[in-house]
Amino acid sequence: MENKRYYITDSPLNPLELQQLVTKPEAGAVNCFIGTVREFTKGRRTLYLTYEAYEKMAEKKLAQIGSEIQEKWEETECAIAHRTGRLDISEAAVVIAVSSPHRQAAMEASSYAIERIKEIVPIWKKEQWEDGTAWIGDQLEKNRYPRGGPGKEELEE
Amino acid sequence: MENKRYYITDSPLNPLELQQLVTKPEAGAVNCFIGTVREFTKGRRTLYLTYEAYEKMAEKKLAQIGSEIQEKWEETECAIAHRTGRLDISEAAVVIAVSSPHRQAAMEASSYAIERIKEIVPIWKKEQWEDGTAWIGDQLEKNRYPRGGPGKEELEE
Amino acid sequence: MKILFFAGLKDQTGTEEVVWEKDEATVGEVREYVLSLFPHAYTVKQAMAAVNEEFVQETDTVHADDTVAFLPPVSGG
Amino acid sequence: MKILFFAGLKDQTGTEEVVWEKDEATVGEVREYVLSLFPHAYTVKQAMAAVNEEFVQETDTVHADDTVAFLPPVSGG
Repeated sequence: MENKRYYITDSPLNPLELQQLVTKPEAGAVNCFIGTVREFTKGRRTLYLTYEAYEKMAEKKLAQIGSEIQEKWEETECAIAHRTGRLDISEAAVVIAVSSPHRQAAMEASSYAIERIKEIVPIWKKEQWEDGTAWIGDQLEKNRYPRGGPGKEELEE
Repeated sequence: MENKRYYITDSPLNPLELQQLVTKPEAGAVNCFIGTVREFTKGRRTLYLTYEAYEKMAEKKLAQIGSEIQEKWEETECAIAHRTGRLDISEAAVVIAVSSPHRQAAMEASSYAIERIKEIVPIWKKEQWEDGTAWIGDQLEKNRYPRGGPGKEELEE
Repeated sequence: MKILFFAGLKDQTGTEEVVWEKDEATVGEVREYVLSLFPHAYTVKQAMAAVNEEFVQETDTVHADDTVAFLPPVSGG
Repeated sequence: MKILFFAGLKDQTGTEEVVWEKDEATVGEVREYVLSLFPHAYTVKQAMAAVNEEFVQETDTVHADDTVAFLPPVSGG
């Protein structure tokens, strides 16, 4: 896992490790976004989550998001890790670290990364409630693929 | 320092500590922004920085920013630490951690916090270059106080 | 060709993967094949498709050595 | 009243603080007093003022027990 910038793992995520991967003398800002397991969603209590990934493709897609970011925001560095398996309340499911010379790029790029993860990275979340369990679908609700595939734009590397 | 959410310190900052301060079961996102010492600014090489603070007032103003955030973004938790003294390249000068139920609030609030720090928190940066040294003034360039004081808006708690 | 299922779709098919002995097919034909094997795997109808870990479109061709994956709407992050 | 200086302004006055034995003055009068003591401390002219760690305006009153601080444009973060 050492020095790998885009990875899926079933071990607890370490935000500090990702921050360090993107830190460099040219950077004046590091933004680190951590998606955590929330106990209540719309009043319903979650006991824990289970994440499943198409690991090989997911790592490719995380790296693709990193490339997109470096193209859109100059001189950024990026690292993204997503966890799989069972996650308890408050545990980190995803960590995104972006460094940049100036603060705005690091923040905008982090926001971009999490949106893209929810669009193109093959990872699925299963909620375990007190009274049941379910796989959660597209939460963005803006990306529907009625023809079974993403549009041309999504296909670009 | 334990459990204090808004503080000035001359010791190295620990982002993980601040993340943990804001983590709670209701949170689905934690955003952690780290301002680091950049080696080159407009082609000029910085050897190190020295930060000075009006410590008592700076901690009050950091706490004020936290209150503003909690008022603007519901159910957020916030922690901010700023370092003083000598800082070498890549060291963290400021760490802002914000948690919220949903990701957007944590990110927007982090961005708001860094802007506000540059407006109202009495902390000053001195650059040490190879050929000289200087205190750096208002970097936002948008907040001038020709009459020697901030406007009414700035005075509100 | 190897065909992979994930998450809710894996629950519906009851398997992680099947192998289809076929030289060539469009993505759409692979999707039809899956539905013929698992008529109740309705999620396959709206699943994204990937071949060798890249998104593909319905008319793209899948070859014997390829790995096709049907991906329910993702929910990572 | 106690008067505090920071950063570049502290370099100009050569001191962190002075005490002014005075019962009452406006912020503007304190500023004038500082300039009379340190004519070369030009940064005080554009410095923000705080009394007891809160920003104040030029016409606000400072009392004998108060602490006034003159704050050059800040550059934290």
